[in-house]
Amino acid sequence: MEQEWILSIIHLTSMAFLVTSFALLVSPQLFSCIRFYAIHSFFLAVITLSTAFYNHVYHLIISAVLTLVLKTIVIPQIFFRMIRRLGMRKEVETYINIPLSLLFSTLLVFISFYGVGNMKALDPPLSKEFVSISVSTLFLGMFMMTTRKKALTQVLGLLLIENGLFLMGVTTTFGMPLLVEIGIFFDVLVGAIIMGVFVFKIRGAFEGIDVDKLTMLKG
Amino acid sequence: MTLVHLLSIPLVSGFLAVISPTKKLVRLFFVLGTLILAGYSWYFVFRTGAQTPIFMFGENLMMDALAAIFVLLITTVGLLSSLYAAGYLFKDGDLAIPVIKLRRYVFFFHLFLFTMLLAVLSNNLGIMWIAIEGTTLASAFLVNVDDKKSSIEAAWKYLILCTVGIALALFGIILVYYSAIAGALGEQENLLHWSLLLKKAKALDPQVMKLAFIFVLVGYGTKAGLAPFHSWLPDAHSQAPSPVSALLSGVLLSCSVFGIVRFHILTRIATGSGFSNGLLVFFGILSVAVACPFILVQADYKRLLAYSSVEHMGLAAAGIGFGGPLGIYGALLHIVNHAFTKSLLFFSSGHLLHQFQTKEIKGVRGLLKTNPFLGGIFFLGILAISGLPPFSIFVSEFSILSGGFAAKRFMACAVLLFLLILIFAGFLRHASNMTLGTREQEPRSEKSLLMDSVLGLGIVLVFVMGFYIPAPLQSLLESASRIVQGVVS
Amino acid sequence: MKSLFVLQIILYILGGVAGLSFERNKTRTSVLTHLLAAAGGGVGVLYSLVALRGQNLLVLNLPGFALFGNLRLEVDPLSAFFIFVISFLSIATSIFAIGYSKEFKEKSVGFLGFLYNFFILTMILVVAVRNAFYFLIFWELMSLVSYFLVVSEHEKPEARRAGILYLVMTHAGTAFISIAFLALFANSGSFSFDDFVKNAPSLSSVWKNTIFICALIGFGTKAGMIPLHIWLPEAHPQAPSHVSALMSGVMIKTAIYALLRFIFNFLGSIPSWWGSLILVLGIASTLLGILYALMEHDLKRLLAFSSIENIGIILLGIGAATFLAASHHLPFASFALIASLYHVLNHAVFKGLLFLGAGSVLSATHTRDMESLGGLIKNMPWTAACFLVGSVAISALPPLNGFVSEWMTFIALLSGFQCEGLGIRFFSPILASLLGLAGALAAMCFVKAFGVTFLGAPRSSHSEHAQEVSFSMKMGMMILALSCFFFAVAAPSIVSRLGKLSAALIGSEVPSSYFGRGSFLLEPSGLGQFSPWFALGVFVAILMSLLVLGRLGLKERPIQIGSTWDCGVPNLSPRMQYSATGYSKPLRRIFSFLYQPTRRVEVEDEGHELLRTAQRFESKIRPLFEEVFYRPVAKLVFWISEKAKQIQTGHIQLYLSYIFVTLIVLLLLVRLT
Amino acid sequence: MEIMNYSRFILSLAQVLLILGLAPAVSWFIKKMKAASQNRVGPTLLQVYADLRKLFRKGMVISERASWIFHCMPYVLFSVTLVAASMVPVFFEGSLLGFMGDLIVFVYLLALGKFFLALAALDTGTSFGGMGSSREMTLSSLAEPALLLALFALAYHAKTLSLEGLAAHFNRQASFRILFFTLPALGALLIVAIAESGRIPVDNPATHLELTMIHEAMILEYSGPYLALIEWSHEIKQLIFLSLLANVFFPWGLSNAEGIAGLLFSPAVYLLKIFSLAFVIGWIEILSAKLRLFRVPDLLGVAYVLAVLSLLGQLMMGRWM
Repeated sequence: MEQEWILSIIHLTSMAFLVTSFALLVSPQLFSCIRFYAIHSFFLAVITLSTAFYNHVYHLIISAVLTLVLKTIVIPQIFFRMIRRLGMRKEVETYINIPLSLLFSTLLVFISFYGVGNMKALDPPLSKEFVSISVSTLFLGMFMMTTRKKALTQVLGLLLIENGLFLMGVTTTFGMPLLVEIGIFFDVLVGAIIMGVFVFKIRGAFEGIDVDKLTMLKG
Repeated sequence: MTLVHLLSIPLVSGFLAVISPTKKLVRLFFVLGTLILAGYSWYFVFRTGAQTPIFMFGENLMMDALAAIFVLLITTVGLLSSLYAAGYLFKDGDLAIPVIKLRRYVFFFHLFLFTMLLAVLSNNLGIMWIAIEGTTLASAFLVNVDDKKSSIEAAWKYLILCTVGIALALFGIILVYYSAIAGALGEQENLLHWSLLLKKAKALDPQVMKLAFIFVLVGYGTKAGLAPFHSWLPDAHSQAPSPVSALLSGVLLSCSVFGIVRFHILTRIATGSGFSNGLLVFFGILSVAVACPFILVQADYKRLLAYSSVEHMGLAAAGIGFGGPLGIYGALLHIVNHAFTKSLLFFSSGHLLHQFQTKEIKGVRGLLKTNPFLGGIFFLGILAISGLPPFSIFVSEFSILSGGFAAKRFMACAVLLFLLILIFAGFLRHASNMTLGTREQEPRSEKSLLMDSVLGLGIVLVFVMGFYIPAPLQSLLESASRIVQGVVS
Repeated sequence: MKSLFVLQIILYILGGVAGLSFERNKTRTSVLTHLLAAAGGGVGVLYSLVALRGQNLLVLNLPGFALFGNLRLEVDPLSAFFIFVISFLSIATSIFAIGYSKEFKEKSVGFLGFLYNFFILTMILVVAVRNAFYFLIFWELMSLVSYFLVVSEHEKPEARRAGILYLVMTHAGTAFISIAFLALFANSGSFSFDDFVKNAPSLSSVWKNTIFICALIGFGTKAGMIPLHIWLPEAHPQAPSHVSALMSGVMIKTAIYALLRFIFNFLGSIPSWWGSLILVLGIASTLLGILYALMEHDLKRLLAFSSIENIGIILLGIGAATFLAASHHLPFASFALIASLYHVLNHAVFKGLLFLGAGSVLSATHTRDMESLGGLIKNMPWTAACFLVGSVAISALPPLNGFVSEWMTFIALLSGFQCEGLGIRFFSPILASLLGLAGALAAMCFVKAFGVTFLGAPRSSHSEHAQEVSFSMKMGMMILALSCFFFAVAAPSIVSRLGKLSAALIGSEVPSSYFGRGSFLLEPSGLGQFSPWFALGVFVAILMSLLVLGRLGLKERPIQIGSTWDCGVPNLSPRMQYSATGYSKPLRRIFSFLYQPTRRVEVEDEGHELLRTAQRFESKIRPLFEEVFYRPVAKLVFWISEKAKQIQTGHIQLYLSYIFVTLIVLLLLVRLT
Repeated sequence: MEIMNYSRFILSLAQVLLILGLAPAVSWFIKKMKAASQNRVGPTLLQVYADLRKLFRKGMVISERASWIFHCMPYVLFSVTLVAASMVPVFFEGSLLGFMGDLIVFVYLLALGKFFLALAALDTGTSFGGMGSSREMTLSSLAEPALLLALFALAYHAKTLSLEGLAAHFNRQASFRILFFTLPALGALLIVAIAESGRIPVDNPATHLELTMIHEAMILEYSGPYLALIEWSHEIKQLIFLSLLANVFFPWGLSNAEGIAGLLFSPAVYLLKIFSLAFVIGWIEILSAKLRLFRVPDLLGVAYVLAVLSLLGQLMMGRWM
């Protein structure tokens, strides 16, 4: 009975998860982008937690908590502060406009569903759409990175990819061995920080963080 | 506890360097650490012979022959690079680098060594992934020691692209893990252990493994600089200080190839088909093909060398893909030879940069007249890297090609040969423009015995390996190639 | 035997080391290293003569890379023959080099000596080695060392360009050679030549043809076969003259050696179209080579082009041998093979001689441009005499050795009469007549070369004040000049002793009925006859008696020395002589479809064309192969590269999308398979 | 047998002497014809010999630029011509040095003479010499393939390359059946013979006009005995070619050593043949004008084509014969 509940919650959140990544992709404001990211990670945490309870792998709770702390609070906060410190313009510059990017991203989602959707071996104990969802999150993240101009939005895209991976890990294999989990979290954190450092360096050197300016090295 | 010692040495010396007050001390720990590391690794590997895998930490760490080769590679090139850097970065006078930066440099250098060692020594695929990600983060700072615009840009691209790639690799690893679970290999804890997976590889689901291999190939391939994921490589390698470039292109790329190889072995056994071989050959040849035009028409000699790294990683990948004793032996030998030759060349490029104050090829003329020692070594190095006998690269290239013929991949070999000719032409053109001929004004140069001796050592290595491979190394290579062929010993 | 072989190698190594060691005293260094090289040559001649007879062939088996098998050196008759040629020529060039090295004041004589010794060594090893892998190593080493010799004067941009062209071309050739070898490896599973021979029958005909084509391209490049010859006239003149002598004389012959191994040893039974193909390429090289040589007025470039011609003649012999062997006329085939081999030897001798002569001229006048030479015969009688001998020999005129081997090639071609099939019966005499044309053109070419360089009046102060070269250089040339006579007179007896060789390759010796009384006598087989020693004897006898008569007869005749007849125009200046360019003018007109010559005339006058102060005339020919094939290809490659470099724009988003797209494609690929 | 060889030797020696003696007469005959065609009287037969004798008696003027090449050229030229002369059968099958070499050797011996002639022309360093030598070498090298191919075509039928063999072979042939291929070969050889002996329409032996002369230009610097030797060997060469033509294409009455009747008969026949050929050449010389230098290659090309035809003819007939 209660298992049913949890399962439906999981499904619901996973949908919300996907939708949020769309939102993240199309939101015109940098702040809203980051907020969406926070929400995205929040959903992730929820899924993790419920998975933990659903099939009693309690070490997932730790990673759920970590997700909640790191991704929905710490990293967004870092970004907010960074934006204020950089005092940069708030809207997201993209190469292709919103409708078009929506079109593309739906296509990507389709591809991911088509690509890995009905693979015989891939029917995890939970439910098979998770693989496709995480793959599509992956794609959306990369799509974001390729179409956005600002260094910061690229970092966001990267984090989006990270979330996708994490979802995959949680839902198909109930998480890696703990050691690995911790390591990965650590890496994500350090990575985010280092990138932050470099964002500052870039601003220092190139006044502004448009990646377009970083095209001196070619050929 | 030997592996632990091995891993702890760089950490300790890095830490010592950070806390040491004076430049002299920093330099001391810098060189001493790598020296001890290299000495210890050689002693350790050749005492054990590394024929049978050595496990540690509940099988999380493992050193088999394959890993041993890479350990030796990392520590040796690390030693050379640190020796060179001790002369190159720690110079006094007008363009002396502040000690803060040096401290930072030394720390990250040793951290970098540590992560690479961890990467090749870890039996747990997850830990390997973490370590490789770690190499990116550590070396990002090495790439930009001087906060110049260009080096920041290079570092940024390096960081972003490699992190993305690595993320994809993680996805692959998760898939492998999943298929291990799905294959019901039982005990949960060490399902990521390569040695275990190898034993149970038949039980892994082929479809999933294919998917996993794709992600890993793209992911680690990005780090290994296989085309078309190589685009960060020329920037990073040309912007990093020469000793670092040597380390990046000699060893780091090889480590990521190592990662791919581990997965390739699993995939081949699991799918029981040449799926991964085909992909490896394809991307190998693609890398050579992509590198070719950039080598033919190139204005910057460090980028030239960087692109040749792309080419050689491609060759190694192709060799692995060809398979068979010749192909794989050739590929492994090629990785070793390339590491030494390429670091030699990057060192001499450091000399060039220091003497001519430009990375432009047309800024360097008549080197043989002005500085016969450097000119000679640079020219020979170029000939060596473009695969001319009696230098070592020729041997490995030839054995890769014969591996290809043995595997009946004739077209692939023909294409490779054709591309190699073009690349050779490009290299020869640049080399003869730079070294031969006359030069009007004298370049600035003060002798540094340390750096010169490193160059001398390098060229001797490259030359000797051309016709003699020491017996222990030989046996290492053979057992390693047996591992890659999937012959479980 | 074996010890002699090892001794030779050691001598060369010692020579090389000696070159590097004494940097102090240039003359002592050059004497030492070159004498050691000469000694090595002597040793080589000794044991190769024994090994030629085929008994106790010596073998050296050294450990090598585990995967590629042992480094096995073996001297069978074929190798012995080539070792003989290399060693013999190298004796002369080494002696010559002792004096010639005085040229290189500023350059380090020692380093050149080092390279020189190793150059010879690598050539010896190439023809002795019996394992594909090591063959390729030595082959590439040979190219590399000779490359360093070519760029030894690298201050000159043309030397650098020539070096690049040379090394790239030969490396490309090596790629084809490697394909051929690797294919043999794929068939036999081993790199040793013996296994190639063993598994030859199991080759499928497709592979056989592929291997043959690859080998032909690869070795043809090294041999300077048209249309793969373009590096040769650039590279050979740039090297020091004694090295050019070796390059033209023997290095390009190592390719012939390897080609013979492939055709007759590695590939089993032979289809006859190989023979036809080689014949076609041979005749093309012969004619075009000499036609281009005629247009040169740079002495060493002229010689280089004529090397192409001679390679063509050699190829004609090989082609005939291949064809005849394919149609099972083994005696004729072996005769044809011997003919080509004998031309290998003779060409080494007289081309070496000519390059040494050119070297003497260069060192005496410091110019290679014939337009500013002339009249050297007065100041440099020895050099002139030797060069004359060389010219007569290379123009294939009796009674010197060049004619003997060309005659043999004629016979080889004409023995196509014996084959059935209209094609060969028709084309063999046609080819023979074209060979005749080439011979005549060669005669013209060398009349020009000798006449313009040594005869008439000096065209510049350089040549006016030239001095005869030093003793050692004269020695070097004399050795070769005399051997031009020797190899002519002794030809039949030498050739009749090469039976083992042809037996090893073709499977049949040359019938002893072909030789009699020290002369060729192919009457029984319905072909020609020639007795070199008798020809020389009669000719010399008559000439001598005439000379004596003449001296006697002219004693009381009044002989007055006057100025050359000048049509009444006072003071005839040397510049009124026929120039080298002028000499070949008629051919330039007649073969204009090939040369496509362009001329530029500059006239300087003071307002009126009658008040002409100066007139400059310049005539160029169009290097066909370069402009029609090589340059466009090079342009295309660079154009493509420029375009291809667009993928690295510097936009990180683009780079990301590469990864992205590849991933998606691979994903779909897995899905669809 | 011993006697036989002995007589052979005598006869062949006699042939050589005959050629030496007859050579000037032939060119006299042609001169005479031309003279007659121009209503001149022309020289008497003895005149040519007298000229030679006079030249041999005279002194010489030699350029100060001349080297030893200049001096020994006439001897070399004469001796190679002599050797070549002693290789062709004249009025009987054998020849003095026939065993020494085949037709290739024969052709190349003549080429040797030409080589030195051309060198000596360059030796005195005049523009004339250079011009002559350049033109001579050009034309003769273009004549070479035609000459060789024509001879090869005959050799293909005779199955031998030796001149003796050729003569003997065609002597034995009933010569009408083979006309179809000997005629083109004859044409080719005739053209080559004209070119080699420097006659109109290729070269004009009589002229001393700079722009047209070839052979004369080369020997412009020579005088006295040297000139005599050169002229003489030139005439000998011409006669050699004629007798080659005669004996290969009209091989009647070529005697073999036995049979005295033949020996008496054959020289007469030989003379007849030679002078009739000389008549043909003279006739051509009368009728035609000298070609421009750059038209001559076309003529030689015609010769080559004729040779090819004769070869082709044999192959074709060989099919059904």
